Amino acid sequence: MTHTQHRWGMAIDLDRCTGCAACVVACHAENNLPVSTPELAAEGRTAHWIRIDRYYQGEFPDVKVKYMPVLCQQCDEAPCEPVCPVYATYHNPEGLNVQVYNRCVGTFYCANNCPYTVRYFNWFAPQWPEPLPLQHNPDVAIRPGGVMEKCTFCIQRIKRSKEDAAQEGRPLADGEVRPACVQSCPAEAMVFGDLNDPESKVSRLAGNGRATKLLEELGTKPKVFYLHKAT
Amino acid sequence: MYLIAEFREKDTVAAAIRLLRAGGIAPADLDVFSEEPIDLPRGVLERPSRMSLVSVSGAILFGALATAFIWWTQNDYRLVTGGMPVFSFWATGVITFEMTMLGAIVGTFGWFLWESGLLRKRDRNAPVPTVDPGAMCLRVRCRGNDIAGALDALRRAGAGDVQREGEV
Amino acid sequence: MATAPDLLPYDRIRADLFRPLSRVSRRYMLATLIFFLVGAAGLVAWGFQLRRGMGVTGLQRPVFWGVYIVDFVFWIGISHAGTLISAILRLTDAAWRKPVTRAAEAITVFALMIGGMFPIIHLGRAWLFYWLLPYPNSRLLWPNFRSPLLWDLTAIVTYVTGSVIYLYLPLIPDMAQLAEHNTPWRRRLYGALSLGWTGSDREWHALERAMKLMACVILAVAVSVHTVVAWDFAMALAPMWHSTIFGPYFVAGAIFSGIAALIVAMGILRKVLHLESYLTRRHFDRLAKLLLLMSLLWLYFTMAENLTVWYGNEPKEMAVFGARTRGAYAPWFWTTVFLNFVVPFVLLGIRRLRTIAGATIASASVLTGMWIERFIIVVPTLANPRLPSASSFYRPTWVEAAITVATFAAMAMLFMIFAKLFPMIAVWEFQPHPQEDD
Amino acid sequence: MVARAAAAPSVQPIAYSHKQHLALGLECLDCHSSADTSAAATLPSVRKCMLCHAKVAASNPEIRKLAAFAANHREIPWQRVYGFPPEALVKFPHAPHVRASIACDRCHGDMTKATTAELQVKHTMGTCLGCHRQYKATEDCAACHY
Repeated sequence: MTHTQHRWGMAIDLDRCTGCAACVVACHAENNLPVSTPELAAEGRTAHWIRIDRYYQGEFPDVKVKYMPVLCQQCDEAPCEPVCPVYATYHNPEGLNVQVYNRCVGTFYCANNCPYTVRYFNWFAPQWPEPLPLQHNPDVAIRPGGVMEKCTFCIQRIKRSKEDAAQEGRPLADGEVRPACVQSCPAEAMVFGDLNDPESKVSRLAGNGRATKLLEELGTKPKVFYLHKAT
Repeated sequence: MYLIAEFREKDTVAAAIRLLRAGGIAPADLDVFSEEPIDLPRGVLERPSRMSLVSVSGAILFGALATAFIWWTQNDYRLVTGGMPVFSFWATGVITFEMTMLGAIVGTFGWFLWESGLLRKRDRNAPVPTVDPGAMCLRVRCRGNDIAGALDALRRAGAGDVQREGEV
Repeated sequence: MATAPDLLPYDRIRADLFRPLSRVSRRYMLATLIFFLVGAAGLVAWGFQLRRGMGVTGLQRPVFWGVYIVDFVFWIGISHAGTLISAILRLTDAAWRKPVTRAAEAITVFALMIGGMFPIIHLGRAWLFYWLLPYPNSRLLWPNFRSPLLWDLTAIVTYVTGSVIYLYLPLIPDMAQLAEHNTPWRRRLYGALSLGWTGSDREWHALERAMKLMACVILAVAVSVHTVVAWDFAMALAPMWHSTIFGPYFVAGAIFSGIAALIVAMGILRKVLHLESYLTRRHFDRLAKLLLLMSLLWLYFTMAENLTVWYGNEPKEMAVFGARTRGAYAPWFWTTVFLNFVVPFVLLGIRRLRTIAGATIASASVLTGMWIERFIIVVPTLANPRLPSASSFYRPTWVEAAITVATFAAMAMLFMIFAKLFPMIAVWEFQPHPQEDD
Repeated sequence: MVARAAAAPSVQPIAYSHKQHLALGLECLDCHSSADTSAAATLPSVRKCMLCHAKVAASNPEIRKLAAFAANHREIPWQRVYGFPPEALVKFPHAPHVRASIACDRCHGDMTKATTAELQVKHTMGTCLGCHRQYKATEDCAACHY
């Protein structure tokens, strides 16, 4: 069995995105994100590892809306990493920007230094009204209060797929790993895959002329590619 | 034995020390006691000090150790940094600087305790004069045959009151 | 002008400066008790925060740093009262500094102790703060020395060590004198702390040499400490934080608020301990001029910071600039300008107003202004991140307010206890001989 | 907490002896049958026990307890000995370790001498990392913490 070093990436086709937020809901369910109340939401205590940013063009009633799902961009040169004093956030060999909840002491520095504002903090110990605790995903940690968290590219699904492939003694196929957001997108706007494999769908989309990166000018080298609207 | 002479003026102390040293008493046997620091003229009672050297050495030592420690820890458990260096001198230079300064502080303070004699084993039997505010006391340690000469020197310099303490 | 201290007889200096140590009045006890209770209330608030979680603060995404970080920067700034002022004045041999230095050095130590607590209060899991220290562990994991927070940690450790020694060294001769005639427990305390100081010329030589060296080192450390505090912000990619000017800007601001704190402390000490003949109008006048200079320097830096942003007109930075000068945080920004520039400029610039009272009022104004200035630096940047959809507004809660107030009470309490244990003016530095002149 | 409660051998509902079964030639995987294919090693169902014990040593008082569970269609409430509490935020999959030919006793001690299940090896992060270093396995934090 040859060991291939993966480098995970994602492409999001903004031409296909309808802003339906199915990815947001799927992410909540998959990754054990706590549910919020209106009062807590008003205090800014909500967390969504993926959010839909809306950009409006024009004056009412002639308004065009652009939707943009924003998740952790898994930057190659992530600004959040060097500032963490305890190495709670670092790069893993597969190019993921990992957040280790065990190690996090909650200095908030990573979140301040994230230009995409995609890091979320557990302001309180998370709580779910009954019977929601029964639907917790056992493959994902229940984060304690006081730690930072963010999109993991559904690392538990990556692990599961790699494990399945290893058990069957075959290489991982392109498109086999599907994060919850990708799986749930009705418009199939999101594609996930291995950027090290030049034949993978995501690699081909990343090379597409429409592909751009968010706040690319900051030099963070994100691994999420946005395919802009063909106008 | 010890001779203790009380003085009121800085100049008379200086004169007494000059006379005593001319009479063959080593500077190590002389101590001036006062309630505030006194500046004697150059060449009267110089105490060579290595404090600056110790301070600089402490600084270099701490700085070097800190840098070595950082290099070792960052390389001991190598984490992938996604293109950024594992060990970067510039990114840890502040720590090197602070530790350098800490070395200087520790060196200075440690050497102060040593050189002032506060921590060193001192002659516990040596008498410590009680100094009146504004006055100065000169303590002379001398052996049998020097006593007469020293007494004479102190009187000539203008010491008010000379006491003898300790055995001959 | 009054050169009274130089002419005062030595016995009287000793009596005047040692007197406050031997008497504990009812009013003193009451004031200390009140400060203690306010401080304890802050601890209760912190306990509440530890129990419930950081959600009891007003922090919210994306404003992850708030009042606690403001307090941290503020107190570290105050700590520059001592070392910088006393070290600069010591190195330049300014004789008028003598009655001022002890108070300044004490402020430094206490402000650092208080300021150093805030990064811990601010942690999401404060009980794990020791993970920032490099200690051997079974996980073989060490802290990340590239993080500016580790820079902060080492800088503050060095600064605390240095300033405690810097306060302690000139206290030794005073404590040796205090050990002579005193109540038994005090004799034991001062005797142990003065390490058997006899007042020999060897000891004096070593002390003076050590103080010279320490003054040089502490100066470099003090500048670096506040530069590093500034770099906590400047190293981040956030708009208007990522600025080259922040290092010197923060150092200047720290000296500014440090002098103000010193003048306020002196104003109070003078009244309470009856040190009118030691802390004279001359001292206030000189410090007031220094404060005025720093006020102008502050204005210069603030102009330099904001004008370059405004002229450059970069959208992300303009969002922050707008929030500061025209938007939600504008009242605070303009209050800062008023308190930090207009008030001191008028009170200290006009000679007739530059009295002891005038200087104290201007200093109190500067202290308030500098706290708000730190707020203006920390919050609007975070509230206006690069992706505008995440923008937000920050409003502190009672927990943050309680802890902030408590630290001021703690400072007062520590200072009062210190004033009862040690003479607030270095007795031995007063040479009663008239040959000394400045 | 789980580990401490189970440390005393008497808390298990049935005094099962690992020593006795292993001496008869049984393998770990015969009962903990998922250890080589999934994350959890799994405990055998009471029906699996009864495959043998319907006949073998049926008069033993402990086996009678077993038979009672089986007759009532209830599983035996074994007390878990190994495992990480949820707040430890650790994921441990058995299968990759079995695939890498790590012997069971490396983490569970010598069960041929053990009677009732007991915590023999204490698992800390140091234990895991020591072994991972020795076998040049991954030292990526996200290998276990996610």
